[in-house]
Amino acid sequence: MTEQKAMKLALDKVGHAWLGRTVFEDFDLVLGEGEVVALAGPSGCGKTTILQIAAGLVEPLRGRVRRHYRRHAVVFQEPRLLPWLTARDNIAYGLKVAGRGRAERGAVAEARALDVGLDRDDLDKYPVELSGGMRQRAAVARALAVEPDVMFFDEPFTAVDVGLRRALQDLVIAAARRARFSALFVTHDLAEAVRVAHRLIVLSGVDGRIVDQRAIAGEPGRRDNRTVFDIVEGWSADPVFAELFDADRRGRA
Amino acid sequence: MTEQKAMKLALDKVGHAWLGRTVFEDFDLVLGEGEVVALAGPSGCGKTTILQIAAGLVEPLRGRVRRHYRRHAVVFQEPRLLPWLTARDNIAYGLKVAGRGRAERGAVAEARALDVGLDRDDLDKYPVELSGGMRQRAAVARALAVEPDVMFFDEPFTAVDVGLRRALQDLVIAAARRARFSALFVTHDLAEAVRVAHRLIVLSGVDGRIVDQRAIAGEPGRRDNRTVFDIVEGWSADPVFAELFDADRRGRA
Amino acid sequence: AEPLVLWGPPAAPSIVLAQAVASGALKEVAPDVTFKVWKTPDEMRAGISAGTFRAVVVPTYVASNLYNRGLGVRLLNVLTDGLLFVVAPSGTVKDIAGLRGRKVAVPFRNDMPDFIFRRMLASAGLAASDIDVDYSGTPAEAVQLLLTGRADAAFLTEPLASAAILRAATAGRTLERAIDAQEVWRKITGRQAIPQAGLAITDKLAADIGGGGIAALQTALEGALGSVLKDPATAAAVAAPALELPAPVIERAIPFSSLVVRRASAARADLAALFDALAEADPRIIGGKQPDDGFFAL
Amino acid sequence: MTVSSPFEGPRVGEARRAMPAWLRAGARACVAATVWLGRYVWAGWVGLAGLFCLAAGWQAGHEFYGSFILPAPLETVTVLFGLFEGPELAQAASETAWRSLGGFLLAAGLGTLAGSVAGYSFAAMRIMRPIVTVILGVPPIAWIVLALIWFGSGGGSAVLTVVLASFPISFAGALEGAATRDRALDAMARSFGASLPTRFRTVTLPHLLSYLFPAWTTTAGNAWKVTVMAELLSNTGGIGGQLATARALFDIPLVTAWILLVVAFALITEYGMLNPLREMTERWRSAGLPWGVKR
Amino acid sequence: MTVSSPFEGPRVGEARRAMPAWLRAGARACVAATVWLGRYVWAGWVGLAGLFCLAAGWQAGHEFYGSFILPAPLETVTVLFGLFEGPELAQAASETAWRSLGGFLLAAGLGTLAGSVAGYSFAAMRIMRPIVTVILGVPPIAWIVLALIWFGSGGGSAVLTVVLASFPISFAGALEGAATRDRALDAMARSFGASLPTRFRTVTLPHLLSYLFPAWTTTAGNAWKVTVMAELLSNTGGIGGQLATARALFDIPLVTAWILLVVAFALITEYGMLNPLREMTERWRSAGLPWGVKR
Ligand SMILES: Nc1ncnc2c1ncn2[C@@H]1O[C@H](COP(=O)(O)OP(=O)(O)OP(=O)(O)O)[C@@H](O)[C@H]1O
Ligand SMILES: Nc1ncnc2c1ncn2[C@@H]1O[C@H](COP(=O)(O)OP(=O)(O)OP(=O)(O)O)[C@@H](O)[C@H]1O
Ligand SMILES: [Mg+2]
Ligand SMILES: [Mg+2]
Repeated sequence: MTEQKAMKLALDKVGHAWLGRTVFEDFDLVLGEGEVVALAGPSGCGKTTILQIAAGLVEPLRGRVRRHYRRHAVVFQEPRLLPWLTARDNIAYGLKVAGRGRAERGAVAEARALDVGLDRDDLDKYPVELSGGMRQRAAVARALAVEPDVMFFDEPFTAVDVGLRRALQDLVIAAARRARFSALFVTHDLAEAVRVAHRLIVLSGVDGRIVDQRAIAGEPGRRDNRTVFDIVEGWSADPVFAELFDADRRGRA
Repeated sequence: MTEQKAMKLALDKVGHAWLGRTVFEDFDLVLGEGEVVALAGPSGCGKTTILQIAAGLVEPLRGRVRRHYRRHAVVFQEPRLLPWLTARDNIAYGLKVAGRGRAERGAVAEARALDVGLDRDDLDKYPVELSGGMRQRAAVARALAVEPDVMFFDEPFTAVDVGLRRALQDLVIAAARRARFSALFVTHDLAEAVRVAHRLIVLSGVDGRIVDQRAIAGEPGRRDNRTVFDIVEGWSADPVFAELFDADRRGRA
Repeated sequence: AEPLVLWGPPAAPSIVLAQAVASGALKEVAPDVTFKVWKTPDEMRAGISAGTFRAVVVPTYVASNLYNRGLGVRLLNVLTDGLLFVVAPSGTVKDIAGLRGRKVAVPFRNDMPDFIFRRMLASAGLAASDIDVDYSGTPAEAVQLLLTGRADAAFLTEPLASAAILRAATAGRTLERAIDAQEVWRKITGRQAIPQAGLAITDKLAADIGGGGIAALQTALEGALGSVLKDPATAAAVAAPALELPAPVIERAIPFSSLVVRRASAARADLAALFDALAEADPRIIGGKQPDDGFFAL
Repeated sequence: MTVSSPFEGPRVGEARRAMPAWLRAGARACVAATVWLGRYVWAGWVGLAGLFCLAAGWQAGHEFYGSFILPAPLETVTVLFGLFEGPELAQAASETAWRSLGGFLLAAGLGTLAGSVAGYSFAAMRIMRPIVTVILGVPPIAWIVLALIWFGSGGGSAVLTVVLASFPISFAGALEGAATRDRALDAMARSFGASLPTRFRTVTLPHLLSYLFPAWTTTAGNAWKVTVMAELLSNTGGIGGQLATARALFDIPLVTAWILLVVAFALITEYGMLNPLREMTERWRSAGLPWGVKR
Repeated sequence: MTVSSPFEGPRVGEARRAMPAWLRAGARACVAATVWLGRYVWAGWVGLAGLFCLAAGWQAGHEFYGSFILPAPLETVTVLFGLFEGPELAQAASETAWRSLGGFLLAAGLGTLAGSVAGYSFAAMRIMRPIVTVILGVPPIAWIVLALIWFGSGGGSAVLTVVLASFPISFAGALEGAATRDRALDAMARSFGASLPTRFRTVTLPHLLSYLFPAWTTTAGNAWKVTVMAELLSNTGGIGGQLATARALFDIPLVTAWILLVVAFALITEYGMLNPLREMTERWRSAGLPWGVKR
């Protein structure tokens, strides 16, 4: 499902260091059309940095990023809502930047808000008045609203409950299939990765190298709970994932 | 395990409304010594509000809160680190407020930082320089550092990877057993609730009522992965949890 | 008796006071007499209200104004018969009519010099629109404009006029006192003098030193005037530190300052003429009406 | 934002349904404006209490020092009302008003602009800050002659004085505000492809406003005072000129009346113009507070 | 924070081991201070460039208007150096310095205090804001006579002028800063049982500083100017008195030299005192920027 599709985004030998401390080096990634790639790895290994480089928000120190798409959207690890706009206006922010009309913005924002489980009442609230999960959902809705070709998700569903989480995962899968958007999906939850992604990349927390890269059997959204659990449980024995499953074996600097 | 122990915290018929919109009413909770109570419920149902009322940060509109302990600590849903302090000073913040000496603060902060998997290098970083998971861990370390009698956790481990999450859950269980602290543990992850808690309270997203309240078989930390999964899978058929597992069945205002 | 401070503005009449203090002739009035300079009307107002200014050189119309307001201030004497001049580059202006079409800096809007200036214009048949009067700024700015040729003339008091002329000389330009306002005044009103400033005393001082003290003060000042006029150079040297002006400027200013020490009652007719002229422009400047007999302390 | 007004019973609702949409919207806006105005004026009472405290102190000072130093408030107000009958007031006030308005707009505009640029660019900041310090530190007598040469005895020199005195305040505020903008939100906006102007407008500006408002309010209050003082010192008419005349006449109640007028103008500028603007743009800040945003 | 200095080879490290601990710490602090100073002065070059642009403009103005309106920079500096030989400079400068320092400290202190209180309490804000507007809006001539009566011809009236002119700036800044504090962080501190003063110190103050610094720098720059102008107007000595004398003599280069001195003082106050303080307390802001915090 990967290589035969048109390439949307490619990272070539990308490396980055924060204030002289190298996070990762020689990172390669190709994102095909309609492909969802999950990026997993222990906390602090550089997932967010890679995602921000891919989205053009951070200049990589080494390497090159190639993009073949019109529009992307990012769901950040924190909601990053504008505190002076209501939830509605926050969701419509991307559309406003794109210069869409007022009426259209309102309609689209409302539709996306319903998709992520916010009700109309909540749309008039300011971010401080929203619960943690509502903020995260508003951020997801804001990204979906612009109908991007490539989506970058940075642990988007951490603050929502199981049921909603599944619903949102299904939403992403459906949207990806319908709008044929590609996505880079950072998550530390392997079950989530297995549920939504075509392919999984696992980073090491020690040196930021790619520990493993594997296609996930089956189609996103077609795997049931038991399957997902079995895949993840199966992996937990795999030495490749040792670092991810066992905090004590992790190298400490 | 609940009623025979000394009462640490009790909420009596507590109710709250934000700007006239009722979130929940008649909420009762008793937290015994050394007891960990998990609070689950769909996003936006009022978990954070209850936790803040219990911690004395929000005045409840109705009802009464009784506290029988010296010190508590809160892990908020967002890290809430002070941006002008390094991770070390942030972790030591509670100790500084308590008036501890400089040397002691440094030593304790470092020990707690190691517990939550931060290395010495990270301690000199400012919050903006930390990854999302690191920030959350620093917030957990800050709360643990003051050695409280009661802990309030608001979805504390959402941003960390599976391995670290288990390690942190074990840390909380061990600390609770060792220091005999009680905890109110808000989470939307039932597996996490099953792993760390003695008792689970499930709130409804429709009217904020307690849908169900049940003791969890076995001892926290003694349940293995398979058991946990089976318990959770078993629950998913239970109508009580329907709201939590199925976003579509949720009442929308 | 208490020590006495004589207050005066940094202007020509104060020279006589400084000389009197330095000569020691005021021993009979008070044991310890000093001279100090006031620079702003606010200082003077505060001093008189607070009772720290008991003998102060002020413009005569100010004394009348304060007297009419019931502040217990009376005029002892007149110290100058006028020290106003139109200063212009040499040979450019001969008389008032010569100001037609020129730009004149008058840094005292709605104050006595301004009223006298307007009166002079009117007497020469000039309307306000015939010349370009620039009221902006303080005397310092007026001189700066004059010296750099941005104004054709300036209406100044001594010793400012002398200072400006001296300053121009060092810059290689020659200014002169083109019009003597006193002379013009004589022609217009027939009065001999513009009794511009005098020494005012408070009732409290008058009560303290008594009639004898007042007379002694007047006598001492008359004596000092004699030595000032006789030897301007020495007087200038004496007054220079207190006035914070260079001695040569003061020396040059003395002959043009019409210094006198006339009892107030002796100058009553001149004062009345001046007050009338001012009141015609704005009666409030003298406090609404001609001061009555009580105004004249001596 | 919907307005829930206390006058809005179910009957009114029905009656409304019969109105055309624009009328309904208009009525709604009217009610909203009335409610807002009522609340604003109501809040003003507390402020008036503070002002009356000041007036009491003034009266006490008058009783101690007498009319020649400090005329009584009542006397002053009487004189002021007397002024309203003559033509000088309207003329002097409008002259001064234009000057201080011009000075304020120039100072606030230039200061905000230059400060924002400096807040975005470190190089600009390093070059501009010392220059602004110099502008701030030079006493007016240094350039008043130049101003008189350039502008003659028109209002130009007063306007220049206001600009030079007030510009640095807005500059410093805007600089600090732009420099402390939230870079995480900026990155978010960038991820949606927002251009620099858009980002400035939507991300930096709302944050900047909290730095600009204190700067603007001080600038506005200052502008009146500085204009009047500049007029007074450079003899260029306006209220300052009237003050100079009144001072030359030692008519202290008149002096005080003019000053009272200046203070009244300063209060009107702040509470009639700047404060409503601030209330409008900073409403979101009261979200999350116990009493919340009045919708 | 550890200091990594370029002079720190392994040999030095060994030599150090022999030193007593306090000496080692001292040496380390010395190196750190030198490095910091070097960097600070280096950054100053850019600022100097800006100042020299101003000086060039000044020279151009001189060439156009001549010495009597605007003396040349060089001439002015020569006169200024001449002044350093006489006794007036030291005396006048120290007089003015004490007044403006006193005025600045009072204004900044009172303003910050009152502003913070108003920022915490809505009632206090509603009462105090109009009063501060009035204080800001009253021209100095209104109370200069009172000040002269209270303080005589000492520096008191100049200090009062500075306080009344500058206090509202700090007040407005502190008010806005305290009102916009992060309430989420405040709740965090409360959850650890932090008292109000502790919360103010650790949560509000670091945020407040970004509002106070622009206010303080404008206040400081202003203080010198206002002191000098007040001295000039109330005839109370200091640099203002010297200026008045120089003006009476039409010694324009001398006037300009004194003004240059005032400006130099303003620059020194800002870059010698306030800026280092700001750099120290606001270092954390450069964390997360591409060049990061210099540790
Ligand atoms: N400060 C506030 N002002 C107004 N409404 C608020 C405020 N805080 C919370 N609410 C509202 O109260 C409800 C409950 O919020 P709460 O934060 O308690 O939810 P939660 O259960 O913690 O959800 P989540 O799992 O998403 O964090 C939400 O509808 C929210 O919009
Ligand atoms: N702006 C920054 N300045 C300095 N160091 C940074 C910065 N951002 C990230 N880092 C460092 O880079 C490393 C990787 O951070 P990153 O945010 O990419 O981790 P992550 O994989 O997203 O972790 P998490 O799962 O916890 O979010 C961390 O050690 C972090 O401290
Ligand atoms: Mg991350
Ligand atoms: Mg919550």
